[in-house]
Amino acid sequence: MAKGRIIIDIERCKGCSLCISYCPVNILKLNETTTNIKGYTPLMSIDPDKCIGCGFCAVMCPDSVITVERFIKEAN
Amino acid sequence: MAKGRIIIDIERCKGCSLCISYCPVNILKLNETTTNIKGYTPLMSIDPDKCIGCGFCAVMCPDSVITVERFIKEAN
Amino acid sequence: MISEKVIIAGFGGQGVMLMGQLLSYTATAKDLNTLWFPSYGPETRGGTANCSITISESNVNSPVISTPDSIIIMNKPSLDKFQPKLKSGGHLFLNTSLVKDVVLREDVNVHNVDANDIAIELGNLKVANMVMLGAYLEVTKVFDAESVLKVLKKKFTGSKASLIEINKEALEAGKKAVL
Amino acid sequence: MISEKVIIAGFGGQGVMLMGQLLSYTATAKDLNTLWFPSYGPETRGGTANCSITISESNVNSPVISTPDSIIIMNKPSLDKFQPKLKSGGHLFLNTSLVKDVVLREDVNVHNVDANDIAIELGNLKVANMVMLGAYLEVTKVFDAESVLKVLKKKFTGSKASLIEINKEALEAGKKAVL
Amino acid sequence: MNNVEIVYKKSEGLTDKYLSYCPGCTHGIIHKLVAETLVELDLIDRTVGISSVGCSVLNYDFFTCDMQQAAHGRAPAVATGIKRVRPNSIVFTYQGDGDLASIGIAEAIHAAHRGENITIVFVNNAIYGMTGGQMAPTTLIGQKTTTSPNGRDAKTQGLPLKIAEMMATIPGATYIERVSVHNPSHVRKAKKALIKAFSIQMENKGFTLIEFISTCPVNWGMTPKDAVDWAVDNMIPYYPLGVYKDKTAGEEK
Amino acid sequence: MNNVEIVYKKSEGLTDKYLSYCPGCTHGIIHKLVAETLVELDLIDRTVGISSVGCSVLNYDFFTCDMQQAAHGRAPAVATGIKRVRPNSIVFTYQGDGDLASIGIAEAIHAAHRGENITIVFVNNAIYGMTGGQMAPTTLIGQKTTTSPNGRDAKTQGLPLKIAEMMATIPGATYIERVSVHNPSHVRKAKKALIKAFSIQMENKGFTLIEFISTCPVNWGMTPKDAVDWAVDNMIPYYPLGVYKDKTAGEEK
Amino acid sequence: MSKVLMKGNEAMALAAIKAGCEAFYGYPITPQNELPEYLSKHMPLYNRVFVQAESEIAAINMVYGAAGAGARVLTSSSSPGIALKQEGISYMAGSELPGVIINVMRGGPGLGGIQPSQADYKQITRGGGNGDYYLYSLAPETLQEAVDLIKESFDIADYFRNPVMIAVDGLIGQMMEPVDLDREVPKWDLKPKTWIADGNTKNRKKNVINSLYLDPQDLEDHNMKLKEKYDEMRANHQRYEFINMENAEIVIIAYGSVSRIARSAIEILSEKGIKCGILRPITIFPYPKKAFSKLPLTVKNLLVVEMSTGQMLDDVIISNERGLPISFFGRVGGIVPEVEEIVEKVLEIVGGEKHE
Amino acid sequence: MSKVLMKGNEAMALAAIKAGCEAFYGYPITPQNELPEYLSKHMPLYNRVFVQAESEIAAINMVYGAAGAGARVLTSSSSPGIALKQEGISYMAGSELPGVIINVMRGGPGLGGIQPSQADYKQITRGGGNGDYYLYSLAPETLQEAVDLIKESFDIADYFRNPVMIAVDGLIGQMMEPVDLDREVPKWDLKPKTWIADGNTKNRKKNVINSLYLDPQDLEDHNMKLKEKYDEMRANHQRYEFINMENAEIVIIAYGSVSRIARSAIEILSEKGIKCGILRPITIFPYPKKAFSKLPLTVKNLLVVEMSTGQMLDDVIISNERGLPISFFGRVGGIVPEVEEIVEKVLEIVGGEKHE
Ligand SMILES: Cc1ncc(C[n+]2csc(CCOP(=O)(O)OP(=O)(O)O)c2C)c(N)n1
Ligand SMILES: Cc1ncc(C[n+]2csc(CCOP(=O)(O)OP(=O)(O)O)c2C)c(N)n1
Ligand code: SF4
Ligand code: SF4
Ligand code: SF4
Ligand code: SF4
Ligand code: SF4
Ligand code: SF4
Ligand SMILES: [Mg+2]
Ligand SMILES: [Mg+2]
Repeated sequence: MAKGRIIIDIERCKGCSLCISYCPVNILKLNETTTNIKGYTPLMSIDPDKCIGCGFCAVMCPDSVITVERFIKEAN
Repeated sequence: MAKGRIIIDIERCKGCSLCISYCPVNILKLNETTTNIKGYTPLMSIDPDKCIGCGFCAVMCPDSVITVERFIKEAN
Repeated sequence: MISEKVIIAGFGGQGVMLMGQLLSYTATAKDLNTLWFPSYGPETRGGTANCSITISESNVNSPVISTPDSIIIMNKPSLDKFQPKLKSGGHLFLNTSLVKDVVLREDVNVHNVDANDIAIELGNLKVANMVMLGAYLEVTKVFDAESVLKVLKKKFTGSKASLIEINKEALEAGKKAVL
Repeated sequence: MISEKVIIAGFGGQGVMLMGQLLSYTATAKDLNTLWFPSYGPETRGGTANCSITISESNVNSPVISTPDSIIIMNKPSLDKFQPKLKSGGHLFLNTSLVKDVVLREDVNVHNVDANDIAIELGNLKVANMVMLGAYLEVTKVFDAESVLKVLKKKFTGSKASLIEINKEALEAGKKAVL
Repeated sequence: MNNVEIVYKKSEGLTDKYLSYCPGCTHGIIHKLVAETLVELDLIDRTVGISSVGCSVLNYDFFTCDMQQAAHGRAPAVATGIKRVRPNSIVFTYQGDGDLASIGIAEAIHAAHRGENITIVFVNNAIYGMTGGQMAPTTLIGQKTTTSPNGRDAKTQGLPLKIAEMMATIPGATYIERVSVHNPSHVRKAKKALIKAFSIQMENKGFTLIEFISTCPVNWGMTPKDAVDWAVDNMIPYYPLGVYKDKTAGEEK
Repeated sequence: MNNVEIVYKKSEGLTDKYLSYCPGCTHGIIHKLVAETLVELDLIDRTVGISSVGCSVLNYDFFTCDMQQAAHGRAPAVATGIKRVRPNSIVFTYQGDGDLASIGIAEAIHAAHRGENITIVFVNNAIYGMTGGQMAPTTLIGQKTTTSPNGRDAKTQGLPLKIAEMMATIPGATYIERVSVHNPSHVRKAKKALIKAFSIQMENKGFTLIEFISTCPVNWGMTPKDAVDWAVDNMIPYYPLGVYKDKTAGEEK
Repeated sequence: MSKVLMKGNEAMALAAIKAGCEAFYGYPITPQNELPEYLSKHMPLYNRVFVQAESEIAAINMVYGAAGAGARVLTSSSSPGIALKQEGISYMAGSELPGVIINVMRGGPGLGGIQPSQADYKQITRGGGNGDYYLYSLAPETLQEAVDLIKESFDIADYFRNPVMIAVDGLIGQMMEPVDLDREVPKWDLKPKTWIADGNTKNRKKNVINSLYLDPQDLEDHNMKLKEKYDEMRANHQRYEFINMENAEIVIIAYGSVSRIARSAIEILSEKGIKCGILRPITIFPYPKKAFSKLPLTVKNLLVVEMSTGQMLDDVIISNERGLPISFFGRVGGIVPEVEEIVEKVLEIVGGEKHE
Repeated sequence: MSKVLMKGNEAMALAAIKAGCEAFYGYPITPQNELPEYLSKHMPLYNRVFVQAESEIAAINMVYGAAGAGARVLTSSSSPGIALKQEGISYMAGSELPGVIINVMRGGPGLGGIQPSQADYKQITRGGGNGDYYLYSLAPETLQEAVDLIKESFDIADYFRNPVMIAVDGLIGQMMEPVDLDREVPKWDLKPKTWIADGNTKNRKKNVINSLYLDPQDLEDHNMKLKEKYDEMRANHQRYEFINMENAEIVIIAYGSVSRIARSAIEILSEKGIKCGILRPITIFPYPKKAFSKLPLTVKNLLVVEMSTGQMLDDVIISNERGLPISFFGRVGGIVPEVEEIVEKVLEIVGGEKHE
């Protein structure tokens, strides 16, 4: 099960692919099936369950497209 | 007897006294009895015979006032 | 007497400038008067861009085109901007791969071309502009595609020479799209 | 009605500017209108310098003096420059320590003052200007030396206060020189 | 379900405007760091930033603090003007390498010389991005640009200037560091440098400059990732990362 | 009688015009050295010198070579303009510290940056002489000037710039040395530095700058000799003499 | 308060302090050095800012910054230094920032000379920088007027949100005259500066100071807004003085120190029975065009006198709607016209010997 | 030779090479970047000099240096960059150095915008720098004319020993048109440059390039010498074109790209039966004043059209000795006037609806 998840603000994404290279679990790619309002092909996750919530993608995204959440196991 | 001599271009002299401090034999002073065309009190030598022709005065004069000659003893 | 005023508009990167320049180069090769003028939107990057091309046997005066004879529209914002200016009875070439579900004027000739789709089919999205150009040439007959291709061959030398073939195909495909 | 236009001229360093300023300060203290204007020669250093002082009960207009009522001349080049401008019947104060064997106009009042010599005698060459000023005041009666001295006292404070005495003596000596 | 912890989200120091930069340009990463730093140090509502002339000229729209747009190269003078009359405000400039290292080198040097209590965010991408890719003083030897079409030639165009190294010789400067944003760990280091710089300013300790190695995918003619790699392989060797001056560490005699 | 040998006379590189400097100002000594160097290297009839704005502005009348007067601070740009179109001519600038270190620092840095094959004669007298003694970037801490009436204060006016040190960090520069003319032996050393600099230029080896510690008796309010002593006691400790960069000696990796 | 004798440059400096000038940024240049020198000593006493910038360009950009942060701010220079400030001045006008700039003019072009001149008239009134903008430009003739106008100029700058230029020649900078520094000057009705970007956004939205408008329509709108301001200056803020104008047959048009020389000249002319008036522009932008329609009908000739080769002539020709013959007399390069020269020129004209 | 299609900036660059330009010094700025970019590639091929300077100020001072050394030299920039060059330009004029400066104008003031504009008319024609000087200023309307004038401008600069300004708007810089680069242009009668200071004094006395004259009389003499030059330009070197002037009832005055738009407008007007001529200034300094006296007597109205808020109006008013009513139409900030707008404005005037 996923340790975290990413939320992609699709309209901000410029489809630059930079984030993709930094995902340690390689679950990111551009969604070639769509374009956003600015004409860019935006990011998607191909396997959200694998996300470890490391935040690398978000840190490297120049356009602050990605929000990253990490799931915290409840104490009991 | 003098080992050298200095020739002072009086009209160029600004009476700054700089040269005076560098003469190793202390034979330079300003000639308070006269002023040159620019209104300055020019340099004079008080004891030309003592001049060793070292050139220090001339080297330090900012206004190229002084020509220095050194006497060369003839070989015979 | 040839006298054509066309505006080509789209996103930066869609090759609208090159399309226009090709027209002007071809005009020059044919010893016609011509003027190409670019205009970039207020955004530094990724904004809209357009160019105006005048081709004429007499002198070209105003570099700005208030009432184009034709417009080639590569994206939605460009349609909004230039459709109102098109002269009544003029030609509107629309990249319907990107511009869908829009209201179009009734007093102009609309030519729909799925330029992006056709280009992707040809193997390179980048030649969508040439698809549009092919359609434009076919309809307006300003030049034949041959003349444009000749210019293209002169411009695309060295490493770019390999691109001539696909550009040729794109011109052809555009032509067919409006047949 | 007081209306005096005087030009003071000499080498840079002879204190001609201060002399002129003292006159203007004194005028201001007496609530008169006055204007002091300096002019430096084209040379950066050691060239000639002069100032024009106008003192008047009415408004002072032109800051430049074309026809001075008096001129105070500290060196030869200044004589050459300003003697021709002096108004007929005006006063020419000449520092004869430095300016000798010169041709002087016949239609003006010449006052010879061996200012440098007198100053050296007083113990400080620098007060030659005050000697000239003393002579000027004595002849023209523009102000009495007392008023000038009062201003001087106000200006010379701190370390300079010790100089007041010799300046006073210089003014006196200048006065005597033209008695 | 699990609770969630926010690992990353867009900084409150940034407005909602879309950045005007080309896709994948690291100007955007540097913007985030500046914004985050100002928010974390609780400075955002007492800061005025100076937008300079370059691709970042429009960033007066991107930061949520007050902004003033400066003439090409003059941002440090503008910052000086502001800081001297509003010493309690935090003042930073954001300048490209054309802006700072070329036309504006005098203003940068003299702000440091006077020890102005400001922070310069210096973005070195080895090119004039905004005007379409001309040679900058920081363009590397052999690098092709629109005004060095055969690659920069040392003979006619000289050797690239090293700004951090040069600024570090200025007695008035307090803190000078060169950082890079080519991977998450360097992004973290870069942010540390910014926090240090703005903290120094908060404490009125003087002039700080952080040089960022940045990319220009469009004018370098590369994908964003290739550009980052090119920066690592080519720029960092010539422009080594590190602290070049730190008066606060007592390194300065 | 004895034969005579001329130990010293006015250089043929100087015209007969009286120098416009104040009595005892060491600008005059530096002029002599430049003139002598050009004559000794047989360069005087292929040289163009650039007069800058400062007390030395009139020196277009003093040297016997071609001269061009440059706007304040821009002499290195003017020199660049000339040298690029007349690469066989020898080109030097003569600049004060206000001219070079303040308004003209960008032009000096970028001439070095491009590796222009010119020589800069830089006269540091810690003050703006020509305009009546205002503070320069090189004015020492505590030094009184007409715009630092209570003595230069590090807090508001910063710490003096060290030009030779700063220029030495520029990869494009070939030779940088700081010299002084406070006594005959240092005058000799200073001339050696000039000979080295102009020789490098003759050999097309690039940018050279010689910084001279100089005096301004008038605005420092001292006799010429006291001024020289003040320079030795106060300036040289802050501005140490020596070679700061010498690419020709293979010191540069 | 009683009058004090002060050097022009120092009196202008003190006037700025009295006007509440919070900061000065400048760079040395003759013949205005006493102004920054005075401020370097006195600004700190009032806890105000004095910075000697590294250049004129840095200075004007510091002014731009401080003005953007809401401060009352001054710079001063002389002709070549003002030339260097042109981009910065254009920025200030474009960003609608107030600020006062004093130009103590010297002879040009290039390095020129250091003696008094009015050779920057066009640089000042026509905008030496890029774009459509103007500076409200005041040209005092006495130290008293210089002091009064400088005190008012900070208000004017704030009122219009536009730089104000004080154009004086080297004479005014260098002369000493008794001057009353505490004379009342008009106060302008100023709105609070809500637009400043000083960093303090605790209680307001962020502000931006900017002159960039990438969208042409935005830039045109902005230009039209600026134009309204200049039109308002032209319509309602021209200043001039008529001297001896009643029944004048000839009118000298002169500003700054030159008008003082003209004052002396008309005294002599009056002795000779010639009625000569003076039209003295106080604002050189906006040019006092209105004055020309108020010239008495007795006026038959205009004589422009300047310390330039005739830079004000354009404005006189444009304003001269009555089509009066215009003559010119100018001295340049630091030479100040003499009273007698002006008298002679007038005599030449009224004697009908030569009309231009 | 046959015509080639080139971008304006590149064609201008190539024209300079054809004119024998030996060196270019410049700094990047939109919308003229293609000009230095072209030269960076092509100057070395001809063994000529291309230097990207660190700033506009450095660039103009390099030009000053190279011109002093006797080279034919060029710089180019756009509005804010030209503002920065003012001191240097004043130096060139003061030192009587030739050189060609291209200003590809954009909207202002301040940073303004990057679209075409004519907002630097006053900066160009009135001298943005200090002192009494002017630039011979040419304003071509087509690429062909730009190329021809640039080729000639190097001669003109050498002839007058004065900088020449080529004033084009961003349209001309950015557009492509077919152009013949080898058309003959007038050759000026040039004297050998005996005054240069290039360092080579083997066979001549030393030369000095300088604009400093500390003695006011020397500086006045120098100014008078310069003035003669400008008077000569005014007297004998005005250039303009009359278009469709025969029996014109209204005349549009417009230069550069705007005159092309006016050309389209008068075609439409002629269809409507309105006789509209165009007076197209080719030199904007000296202003073609002479043209106004040659306007046919049928002309009843003048309409000035500019891409500025009306900067040329001063010159038109001064030149309009016949006192014809003058109207104005301008777009600014990068907006180019449209043909229809001009047509409408003319109709409004000849319809008598509104006179200014
Ligand atoms: C006075 C002036 N000169 C030139 C320009 C043109 N200009 C705009 S941006 C720029 C270069 C910016 O390069 P850099 O500072 O490296 O920023 P980047 O775009 O690379 O981030 C230039 C030269 C200008 N706007 N103003
Ligand atoms: C653009 C410009 N700004 C200012 C000046 C005034 N100015 C003349 S000389 C000088 C300072 C010179 O000082 P420095 O270079 O140290 O030379 P020094 O006189 O000390 O030898 C200044 C600021 C000027 N002529 N031009
Ligand atoms: S948070 Fe980490 S694991 Fe998840 S998508 Fe981003 S980079 Fe991949
Ligand atoms: S999410 Fe960001 S980094 Fe990833 S492709 Fe989109 S813009 Fe680029
Ligand atoms: S040459 Fe030497 S010894 Fe002779 S006067 Fe000069 S310093 Fe003295
Ligand atoms: S000779 Fe030279 S150093 Fe000696 S006093 Fe005269 S000017 Fe000064
Ligand atoms: S041009 Fe280069 S630096 Fe500018 S936004 Fe694009 S990629 Fe970034
Ligand atoms: S002012 Fe100073 S530097 Fe200038 S000549 Fe005089 S002493 Fe020398
Ligand atoms: Mg860059
Ligand atoms: Mg100095």
